[in-house]
Amino acid sequence: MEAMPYTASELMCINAARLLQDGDVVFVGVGLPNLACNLARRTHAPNLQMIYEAGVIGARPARIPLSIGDPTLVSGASSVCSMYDIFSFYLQRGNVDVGFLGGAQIDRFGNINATVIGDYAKPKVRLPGSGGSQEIAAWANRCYIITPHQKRRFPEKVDFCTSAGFLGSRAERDASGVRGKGPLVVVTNLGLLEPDENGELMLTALHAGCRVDQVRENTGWPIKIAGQLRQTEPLTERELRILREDLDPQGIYLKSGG
Amino acid sequence: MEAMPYTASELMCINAARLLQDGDVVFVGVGLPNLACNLARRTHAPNLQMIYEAGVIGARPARIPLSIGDPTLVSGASSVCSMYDIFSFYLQRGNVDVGFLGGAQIDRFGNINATVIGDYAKPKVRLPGSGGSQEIAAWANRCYIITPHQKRRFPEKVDFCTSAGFLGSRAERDASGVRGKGPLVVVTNLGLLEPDENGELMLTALHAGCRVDQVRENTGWPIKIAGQLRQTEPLTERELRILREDLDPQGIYLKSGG
Amino acid sequence: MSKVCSLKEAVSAYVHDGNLLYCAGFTHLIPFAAGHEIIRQGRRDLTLARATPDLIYDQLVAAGCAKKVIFSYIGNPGVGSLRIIRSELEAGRLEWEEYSHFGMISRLQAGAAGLPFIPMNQTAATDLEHNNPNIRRVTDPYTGREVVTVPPLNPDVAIIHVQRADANGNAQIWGILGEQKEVAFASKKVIITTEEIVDEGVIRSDPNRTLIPELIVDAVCCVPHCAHPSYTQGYYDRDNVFYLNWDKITETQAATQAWLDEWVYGVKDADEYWQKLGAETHERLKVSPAFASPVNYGKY
Amino acid sequence: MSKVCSLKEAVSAYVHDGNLLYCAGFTHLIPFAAGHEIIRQGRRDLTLARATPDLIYDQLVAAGCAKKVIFSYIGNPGVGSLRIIRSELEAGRLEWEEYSHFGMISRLQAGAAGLPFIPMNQTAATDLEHNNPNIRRVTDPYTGREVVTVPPLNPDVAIIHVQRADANGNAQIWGILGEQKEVAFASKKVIITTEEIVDEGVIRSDPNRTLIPELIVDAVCCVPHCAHPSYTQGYYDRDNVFYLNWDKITETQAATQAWLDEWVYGVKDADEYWQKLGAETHERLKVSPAFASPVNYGKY
Repeated sequence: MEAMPYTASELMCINAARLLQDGDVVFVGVGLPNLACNLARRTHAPNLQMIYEAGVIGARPARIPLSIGDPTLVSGASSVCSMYDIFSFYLQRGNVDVGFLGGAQIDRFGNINATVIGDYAKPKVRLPGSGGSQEIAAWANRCYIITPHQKRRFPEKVDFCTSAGFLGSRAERDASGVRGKGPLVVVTNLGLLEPDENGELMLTALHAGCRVDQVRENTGWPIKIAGQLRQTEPLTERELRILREDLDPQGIYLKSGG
Repeated sequence: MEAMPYTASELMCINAARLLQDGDVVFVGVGLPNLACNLARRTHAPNLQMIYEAGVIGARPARIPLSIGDPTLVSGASSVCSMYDIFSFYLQRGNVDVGFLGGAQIDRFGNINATVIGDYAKPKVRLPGSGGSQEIAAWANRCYIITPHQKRRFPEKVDFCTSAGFLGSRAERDASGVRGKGPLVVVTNLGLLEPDENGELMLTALHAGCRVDQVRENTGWPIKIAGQLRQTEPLTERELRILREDLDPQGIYLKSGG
Repeated sequence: MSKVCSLKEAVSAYVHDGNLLYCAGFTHLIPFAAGHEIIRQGRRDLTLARATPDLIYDQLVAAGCAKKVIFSYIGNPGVGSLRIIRSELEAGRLEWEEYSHFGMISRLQAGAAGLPFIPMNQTAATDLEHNNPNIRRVTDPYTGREVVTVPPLNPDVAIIHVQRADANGNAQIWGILGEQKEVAFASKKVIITTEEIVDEGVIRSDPNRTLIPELIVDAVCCVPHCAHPSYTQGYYDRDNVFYLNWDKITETQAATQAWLDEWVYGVKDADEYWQKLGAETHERLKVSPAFASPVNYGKY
Repeated sequence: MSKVCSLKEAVSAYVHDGNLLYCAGFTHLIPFAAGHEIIRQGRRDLTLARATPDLIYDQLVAAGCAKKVIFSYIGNPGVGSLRIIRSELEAGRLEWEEYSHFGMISRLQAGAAGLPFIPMNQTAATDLEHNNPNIRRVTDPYTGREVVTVPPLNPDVAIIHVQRADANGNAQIWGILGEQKEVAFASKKVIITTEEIVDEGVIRSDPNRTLIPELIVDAVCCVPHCAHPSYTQGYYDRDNVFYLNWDKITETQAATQAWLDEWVYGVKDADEYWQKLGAETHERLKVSPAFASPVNYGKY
């Protein structure tokens, strides 16, 4: 991807921003999701409501927060409440439209592992754990996942299911009775994956310059390719300018290749 | 009681105030309990903490509140919280030492009826209902009842158990597992009733000038008289002066005979 | 997105015949003007839920708007009984459903939290439980002991009065909080009445004070003195005289009807009602200021 | 009744070997100075509970104070992993008990409310539930569906940093509230550290701002800058540089030990630590003021 005039992080961030609708209530994490939300607010979704698991609602951060509890999230926010309230009155109650998720592993059915590589009781690699993601994955109306496309990140089945995608099939998630629709799009540096009618992640779009064989090579199961494979819209200068000049001028999150 | 230099309300109020200990956290109702608590604060219990079911903690009312949600309770209070918090974090959690209760009927075992006279489904007299008293009676460490001594108010058994005293016996309350010790004293205009070892209310003290036969006549069951029947301490001038001059100068609550 | 409209418009759009209505507030901030507007618009068959029905529901029942009350304490706070509701209940003309205060607000807490029930510790007083099939039990999976449960309460529409709100519906309350937050999150539609509509900069200068966020609010109505004869902390006092008077007014049906004719049907809106109260009452309910100590959030 | 004492005295009196400790705060108001004092006093076998262990518990584990952690997210917020805790877990030298954030704070909510459990809706992700016997289920008595439950968490001692408190322990917080209120009510002993001890008139001018009431507080310690490298809203900024540095420091045991020697064992108290940070850091963490809009409670 060296030839591209943008980084993988910029590519993913802009494609994630486009998934947001004006008026959406988004449960935001730091890093790329935060940038994506702020970008959407400054482009097509001026009425986006950003809420944070720390209990901040309607945040308008004046600087890029390094932590999910940065004081800039509070100054100028419309409301602050306790963590119990944010998880119960907002998320569990169904007041959150969109959740962003990430993890060390995403499997064929969109299940996420952010807990452990290897055996839970004797961890080979101990990851941070759920934080808020177990509930976000279940109860936000729509979930989006942002992750670099690498084979180790896309196993056939997660070592540990921290957050539910479609479990073993869409029918299985439906039967569980959780309120959210599950992971609707996985944004990677190669393209977009979306669940098919059975809940299995399928390649539905490629970014400009990316190829199906790259996706196949970097996915841990024989991935289905949509019959009508789309190409994502090219990044616009305006989107890139807002990201680079206004939102992350030091390139804290955008300089990385993802 | 016409000859006495004080009203029945003053008598009950001062005797109730004396039951409070310095540092007690009291769940206060309006009327006589409110006066009793403020009297105790100005005499032997300066560190009394008054909390109100409306969610007010550490109130220092500058005037006599007519309602349990009077704004004077808030101005100068140390904390205000929601009703859910006051009932769960304070009362259910065990942070309340004393609750004051009243009702249309108090029976042989200290059970209280504030709900209905007659059949619940077809009420003869519909009373206000529990409010906070069902939980106060169960979870405050100690409960005190203030009520005029009249036969219709002291039936053998309540028509409806709004708030638990000792149910059918002290053993029955213990078995129910509720945390509070139950009604420890009933203050009437004739004397004090306290539960015996079985939880049955027994006359343990008479006010000056009151007689056992008055108590018998005005109680709906053959009431036991304590072997060592005490006489309550005479009201002091200081107590009466604080009540009349500082706390209820208009005599809103004190003028009544109870 | 501004949600500002008149109270008349809000009631017309969001309060329908047969609705489960919750006018919030525990003694403080009771939205009387909204109750009067509902009476003027002639709503019928409402189910009126409130921990303490207070005079506002006594008036709605007197005007024939209600078929049922859900409550935990039916008294005229500090005075005695609510004569209208009490007599309708005793006459068997009004349905009811009853809880303790904690049961009632636990229903709201469950409704606000999206939970199918909330547990409460036992109180040993079981007569209400035996008379209300909504009060049930589950076994605690840790100790094996039983706890008492109530199901969520999710009103069709909540009306909540506040000190100040912005045009989008971010609403701030101080003083007694009662069950306002829980009611707002539990309800399907939320009407905010407010003493003042302020610039969003005022709200955003103190986000911890915002009890109700715009994202659950449907209408914002600027209604000064909405709470009379209840009160708004810092704005005007409680009209205890009226609470005492209501007890007398409701001694007869004729007097009650005359009061409704004069003070509800006979006025156009909350402004006219307040003006009609007159200068003496205005003066009596005035409050001198006492400001909160400053709080610095910092520019980050 | 004044509960003012030094942090040294409070830790000595209330934090004992083997205790279940909860240092509150979600990114905001983390009481680092209290953690350092616990290290200096050489406590052992502590169980450290926190939704996000953050650097404060990484430091306590590095100093050998802990035998177990209870958590819902073990990361260095915004940076990556907590190297010390992670390596101790991977080496099997540290016990642990794990929840989601909501599970963790629901345990505190149950502990604060005196309830034997709190229900949560299902999430369909059951691996944690299968690995933690504290996570159980009950059947909702209304719908017959199962909900997930957690038991109460009741720490032996909580340490909570606040912006201002009076000598009796009435404590006010603004900015991110995290789980401070729930931890305070859930715990057996509560130590308040505060940026300032103010006259009770300041607190009582704004009772809605008081998150923690004196009646559950055991000690009040005036500890300015207690939260560094975390922050106190309106008082000083978060030291992101230190959060990034910690990731490097903890790459080796030697560097970690050297840091503890210099910054914890090598200083007497929080004042000396803050002075040692130096003028440049003080300047970098300074915040210009932004005050909340005035609020009138009224003189009643």
